[in-house]
Amino acid sequence: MNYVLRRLLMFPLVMLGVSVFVFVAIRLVPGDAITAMLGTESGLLTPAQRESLAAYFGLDQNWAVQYWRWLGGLVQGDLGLSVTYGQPVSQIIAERFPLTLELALLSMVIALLIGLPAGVFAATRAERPSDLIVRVFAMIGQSTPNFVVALLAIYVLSVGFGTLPTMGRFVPLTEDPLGNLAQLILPALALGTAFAAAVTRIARAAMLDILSEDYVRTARSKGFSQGYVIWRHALPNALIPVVTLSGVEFGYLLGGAVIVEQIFALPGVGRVVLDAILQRDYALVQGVVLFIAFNFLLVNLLVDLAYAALDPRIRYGAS
Amino acid sequence: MTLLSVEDLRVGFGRTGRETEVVHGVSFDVAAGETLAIVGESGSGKSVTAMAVNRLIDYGGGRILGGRAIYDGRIDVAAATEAEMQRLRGREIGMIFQEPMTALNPVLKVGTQIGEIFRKQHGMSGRAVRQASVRALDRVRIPDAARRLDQAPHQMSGGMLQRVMIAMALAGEPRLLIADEPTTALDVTIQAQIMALLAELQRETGTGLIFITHDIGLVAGLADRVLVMQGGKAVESGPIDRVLDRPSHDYTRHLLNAVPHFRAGQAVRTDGVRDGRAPALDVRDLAVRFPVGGGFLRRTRGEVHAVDGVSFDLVPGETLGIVGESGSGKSTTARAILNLVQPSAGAIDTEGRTAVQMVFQNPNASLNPRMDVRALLAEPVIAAGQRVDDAVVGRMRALLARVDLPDDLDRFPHEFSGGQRQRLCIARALMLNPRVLVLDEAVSALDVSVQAKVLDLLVDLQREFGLAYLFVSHDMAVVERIAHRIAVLYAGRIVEMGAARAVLSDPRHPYTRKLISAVPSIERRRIDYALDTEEVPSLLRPVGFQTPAQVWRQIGPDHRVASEQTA
Amino acid sequence: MSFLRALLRHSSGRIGAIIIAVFAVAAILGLAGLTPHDPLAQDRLARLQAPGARYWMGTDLFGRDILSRLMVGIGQSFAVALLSVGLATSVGTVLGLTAAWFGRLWDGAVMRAMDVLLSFPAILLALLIVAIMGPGLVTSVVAIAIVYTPIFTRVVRGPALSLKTRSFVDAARTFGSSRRYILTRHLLANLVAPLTVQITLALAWALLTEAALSFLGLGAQPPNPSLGLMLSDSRNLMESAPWMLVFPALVIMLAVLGFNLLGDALRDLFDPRTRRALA
Amino acid sequence: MTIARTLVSTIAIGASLGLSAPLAAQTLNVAWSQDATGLDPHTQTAFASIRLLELLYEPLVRLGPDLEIQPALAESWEFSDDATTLTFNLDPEATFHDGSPVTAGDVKASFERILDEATGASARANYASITSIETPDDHTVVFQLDGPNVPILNGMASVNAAIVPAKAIEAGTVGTEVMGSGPFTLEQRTPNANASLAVFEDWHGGDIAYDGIDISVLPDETAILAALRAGQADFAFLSDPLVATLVPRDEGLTLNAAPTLDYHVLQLNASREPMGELKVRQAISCALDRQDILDAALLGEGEVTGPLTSPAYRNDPFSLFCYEQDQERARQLLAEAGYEDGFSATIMAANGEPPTAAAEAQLIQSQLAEVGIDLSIEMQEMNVYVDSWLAGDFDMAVALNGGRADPYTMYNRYWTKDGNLQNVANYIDDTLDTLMQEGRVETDEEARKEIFAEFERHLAEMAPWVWLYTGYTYTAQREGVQGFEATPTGSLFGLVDVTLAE
Repeated sequence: MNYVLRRLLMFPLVMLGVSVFVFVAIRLVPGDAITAMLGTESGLLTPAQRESLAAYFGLDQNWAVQYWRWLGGLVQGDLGLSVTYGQPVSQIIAERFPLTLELALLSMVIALLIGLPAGVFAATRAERPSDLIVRVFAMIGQSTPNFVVALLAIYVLSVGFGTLPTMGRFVPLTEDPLGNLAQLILPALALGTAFAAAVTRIARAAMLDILSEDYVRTARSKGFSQGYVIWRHALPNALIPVVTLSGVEFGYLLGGAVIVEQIFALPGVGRVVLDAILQRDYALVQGVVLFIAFNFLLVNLLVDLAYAALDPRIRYGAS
Repeated sequence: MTLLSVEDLRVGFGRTGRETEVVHGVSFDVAAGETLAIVGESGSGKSVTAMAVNRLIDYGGGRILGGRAIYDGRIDVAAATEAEMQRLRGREIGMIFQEPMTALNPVLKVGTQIGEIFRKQHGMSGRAVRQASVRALDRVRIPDAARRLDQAPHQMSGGMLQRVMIAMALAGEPRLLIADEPTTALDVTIQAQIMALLAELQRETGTGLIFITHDIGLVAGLADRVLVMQGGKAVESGPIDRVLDRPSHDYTRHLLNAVPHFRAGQAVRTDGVRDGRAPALDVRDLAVRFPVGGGFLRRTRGEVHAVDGVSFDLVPGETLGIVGESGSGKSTTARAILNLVQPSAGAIDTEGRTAVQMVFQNPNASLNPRMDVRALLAEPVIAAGQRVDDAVVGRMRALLARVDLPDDLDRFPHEFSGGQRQRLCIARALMLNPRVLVLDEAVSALDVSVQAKVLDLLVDLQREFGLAYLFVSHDMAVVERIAHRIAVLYAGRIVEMGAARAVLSDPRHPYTRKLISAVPSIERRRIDYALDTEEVPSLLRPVGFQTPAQVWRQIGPDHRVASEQTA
Repeated sequence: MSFLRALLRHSSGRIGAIIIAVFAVAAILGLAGLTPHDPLAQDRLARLQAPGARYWMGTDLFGRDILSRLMVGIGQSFAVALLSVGLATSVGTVLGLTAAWFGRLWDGAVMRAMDVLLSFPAILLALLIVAIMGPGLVTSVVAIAIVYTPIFTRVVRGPALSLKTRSFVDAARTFGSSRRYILTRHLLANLVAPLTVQITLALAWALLTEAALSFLGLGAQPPNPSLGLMLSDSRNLMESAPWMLVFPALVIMLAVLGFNLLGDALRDLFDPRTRRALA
Repeated sequence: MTIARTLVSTIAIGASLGLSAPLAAQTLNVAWSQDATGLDPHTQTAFASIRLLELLYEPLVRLGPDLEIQPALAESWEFSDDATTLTFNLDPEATFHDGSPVTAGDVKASFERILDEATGASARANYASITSIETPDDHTVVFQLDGPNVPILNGMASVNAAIVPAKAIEAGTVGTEVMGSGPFTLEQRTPNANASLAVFEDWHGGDIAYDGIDISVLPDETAILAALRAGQADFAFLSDPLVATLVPRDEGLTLNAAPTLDYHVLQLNASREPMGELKVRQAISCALDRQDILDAALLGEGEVTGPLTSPAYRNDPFSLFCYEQDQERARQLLAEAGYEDGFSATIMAANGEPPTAAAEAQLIQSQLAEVGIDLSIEMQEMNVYVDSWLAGDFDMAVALNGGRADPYTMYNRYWTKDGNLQNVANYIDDTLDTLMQEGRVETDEEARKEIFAEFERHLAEMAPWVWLYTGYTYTAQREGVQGFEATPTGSLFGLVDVTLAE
């Protein structure tokens, strides 16, 4: 069967699994839902009030019924109401997610812009000093957690330059693109360092492999220059593992956003999810985690499609 | 006129200043329109020599250490700069590689890979490129060329890809063409087509051709001159007839005599005995069908009839050779007998589970690299539920001695050569005293001179233990050496079967004839191969499809052929 | 032994091995209580002291010795990483092997379940699990193990599928070898190399994840030292007490770097292509 | 008075500098680290909520910079001679944000809502002595009390006694829609991120010199400092002394530290053993070095204090029971209680609230370990912490509790028998209850001080909790922000008097 079609059909199936997992997981979190919902006021409830509340929120039903209802709402874009925010979860996501997405995408772009050329450069100079320097940097980059990069960056800025990254009030992209970029560039760098390093390493390794492939030799036998051989014959093949990596790494970026948003005080969805988990805001955790997983899966679907575009073997289903 | 003159060429690999020399001073000339064959086994330095001629060796970690290679009397390739080489490659010296499947860029369309030559080397653009590309494919007799341009390499068969490769090599209109084992990865009938094409194109263009091969029989029909290489040295060179008929060097003689060459039934074994003894293996109406998945909901779209009603028997001491090309179902038949694939229908009668053992094609892959000889030989014993006691160890040592391996049970597979590993596989298969050995391409992965020795060993063992062999191979020359009887498999069915001499010397089925005529032979020199682009028919059938029964015609006492059907 | 020698000849393998060895010694000393100072003892007279003769890496807000705390922190991080990766390896190997061997429904069920787990960014999944189990070291172990199990399942299943079609497995089947024999002697034994590489790299990731969790306050609980917690404690003090930031940051980087270097070296050594080049 | 002052000062500045009205809207950018947890003025207890709600809602009276009672919605007020009747005259100019006037009916409805148990109002106990509320006309409210109760006026000076529209109560929209009478209207709010306030042009309290406030919630106070430095915030509320002390390093920034009424305290749960043992509690009190904890956790930014934090009622803390660390005595007391080998307990603290909580917990842990008490720390998220706190579900808790100007208002919720947080304190003591009641009815200032000094002495000796110290509240501002006056309550209401330079 057609590869693309199969990926498209798998998508809702895995999503369904993800939704079940999230639903069950959050219900395993200790603590009564009503207490978590009402906080200080729950102590004043009579048993009758408690029951009626449970009925109102559908918590009196068994999990299957609750899940079915939640799923029903989900299909209509209704993710429920956040207790801590007193707002619909969908609205919170709509307000916060663009920032997280922008942060992740910006990190990705930075990582690819740094990593790809660095990796290709290193591969063409394999085992020479310039290759070694690139590899050392990539190795260190890959070994440094994003929060360490973030903290060190803040430290260097504050001690070395007597300033701090502009963290204050978040400026949305639509309001002031330059101001927005100025705010996000450092978080994106912190988030993207490890990714850039990984791209460098994988691009280098792929390029090295490919440069010894028969078809590169064939291209050389046609009398083409090194530049043309790399650009036209090797690079399209080297992009395939880089694209795969980008799909996987996008998840790390979304996850890393939880920490980086916290450090740089950015009002993205990463911070929401951390707070929501800590504060047992069921609907919010369910909604946000599902939404993040949805986006992660979506990006991986796009990666799969990009794959098909890059590699005709996948597009037409090689034997 | 001499196109290329190579003198005392030395090539090495490794770090500058500490190279290991692998080609030790080779000299040869190639004239325009002439074909030079470089013959040798793996490690002889023949490919390295070829790669040195257009300096692609530079990109494989190698370097020309000395000597000269004067191209066209004007430029020494050995001393040329990379920029100079880029002007030579493609335009002056074209190259065809061994594996068409890997030599073409998998992510670029065929048209792109041909077109770029016209674009870059001939400065064409736009429609002209496409028209030139279509003409290039037409020239190598690729049907429906315009459509093929938009295909990706993996959508084409190996034979087609090699034609594309040739079209690409010729697109730069080179005056010298280097073909490095261009047919080794291909079926024998396809090989014949490619050889024919090369010969014809060379006549048309007057190109000089360096043809590199391990099969001296293959070049008999093509080359003007031969250079035999061994261990990085040229041991003999001269005109083809002189070298083939009056070899002066021992190694050349060895290649010509000890190595199996196809002799159309004249080299068959004569020790066959088929005197009504009870068969050690009896296969009746064997069928193997693979469902072709519908994908998501796994609805079966159809079935591939990989093996379709195959019947034969095998008596002790006898070898049945099953020959056929890729996709003919010969390996599936072998695997079905060992129950490695589930037969869909038919009966297989043997004398118990351990009575049939198998030797696989690739000795590297059929020995677990993490087990030593003792563990490897013990495995069948353990699997049979027996204890590995002194008697078993004794048998291990005896078998090792019998297959000419050192008496060391603690070695690991990587410490053996390819031929030794295959001997180890044979010893392992014999651990349980089987009646039948199924040998699936058992010598195909070995160097030609090693092949001969393993074949000799197999014959000896067969005599000693009264073994029955089911010898599955695509190589007619090898089968001729070992088989008493031959079954020709085509599209999942036996189309012709009988005594080896009868089938090989007097093939009756059209496919058998085509197959045998395609086999290269030392006897056949400078003959024209017929061009033929027919491909194997699809074996995909609707679910439940019953292939009509075959109608057999008896030709001789032990020789029968299936009638042509139009199914 | 010859393998170890080869590893030490490999440049990044040598550096990685040295780093890990040094850290392992520090970790063992830390866990055994053999630190220069009591990692929990508060020296009231030496709060926020810069690195010096008595406190080599300075002290924190409470006058606790940062070096001692780092040693215990490394010990805990290493313990969490080893346990969680061990767990993930065992479970992942069993799942991957059986999925590859039995195929069909079981394979589908296992791999879809892994797909679901892989649909969550690792940190997010770990956070969810911590929320369920409550913060602490045991939770960190379980959370990290669950996060990395799908990766090991995939790492095992892929090669196992290809090993399954190798001739030596076919050969074993023709002998009638038992399923267990084939799974352990033929499949598992040949997965040792990719698994070793993966385990080493996973240890690096596990260290990172553990540090991230404790950075968010979800790992080891105060006053227990943990690398992430020490870093997060340094945030508001980095201008006045930079050593509180620099040393834990360096330790995390170096530890992860060590495992990464080791993993790279192992991959090179196990890869037949590079092994030839190295020989 | 406030109106006049604000009006005069505004006019004066405008006139003296000859400024025309600024063309561009002037917005004050404010940053703080904790966001309000809800918008119902009656139920919110968190400082973060109060801070925001005080700008949106108004009580009848409010406390000035020196904790003196100032008019808010009430122009004037009067106790009957026997202190059992309290009459308020409402400001006739006062309107809600929708323009409808604030009437006596709204006041009555608001207090009835506060007194309704179902509301769960946090300060309900403060008003328990109200027996009836009369509304002779639209602008007069008369509270009948069940006995003399002077502190009730102080108790009403809190946004927890804010007046909300009667119709909002009927509609049940209190807490979801902001409809107050305060100086600002809530234009937009994203919880835990930001909020925009606009000046309520018709505010009866006077004019405000700028147009609105943009609030950024930056959970990391380092980020707030960064925002100040970068000019993204003009004014900030800080609670972490580690950060606050960095402010003066920048030339353009000013730090204001004001001593606060709020007290850092180690709460012991006397309903759990062995904290039920007096000697154990006393031992804990003796084992702690309060100044040392203050020095480490707050970098010394604060003062060791007894239970009473209001300037008028403060006493020398070191006259109280065991305020000097005495480990020997602590061990002896433990031994007497039968715990010579110490014991184990858990200590609960909230993440980031106050920011010093984790540090305090670790310091207390370390100091108690020296006398053999083995504490394990449970760090909890704020709302989880509050749940456990309200339920009295802890062994020990590190807390930063709110202070009030009047000791009775401050402590009757914990230390009277019907205090509504009695189950948090979990300690019942007849002496404390009696002293509280005496203090409530006493109208003579000196006599009240005597009573509460005795109350404080007894409380410290019984040690149901171990009082530690008060910190400072910090506000920081950029050059050009002028006129803010801090109060010990940590209120930001003073923002109404702020002027901005161009």
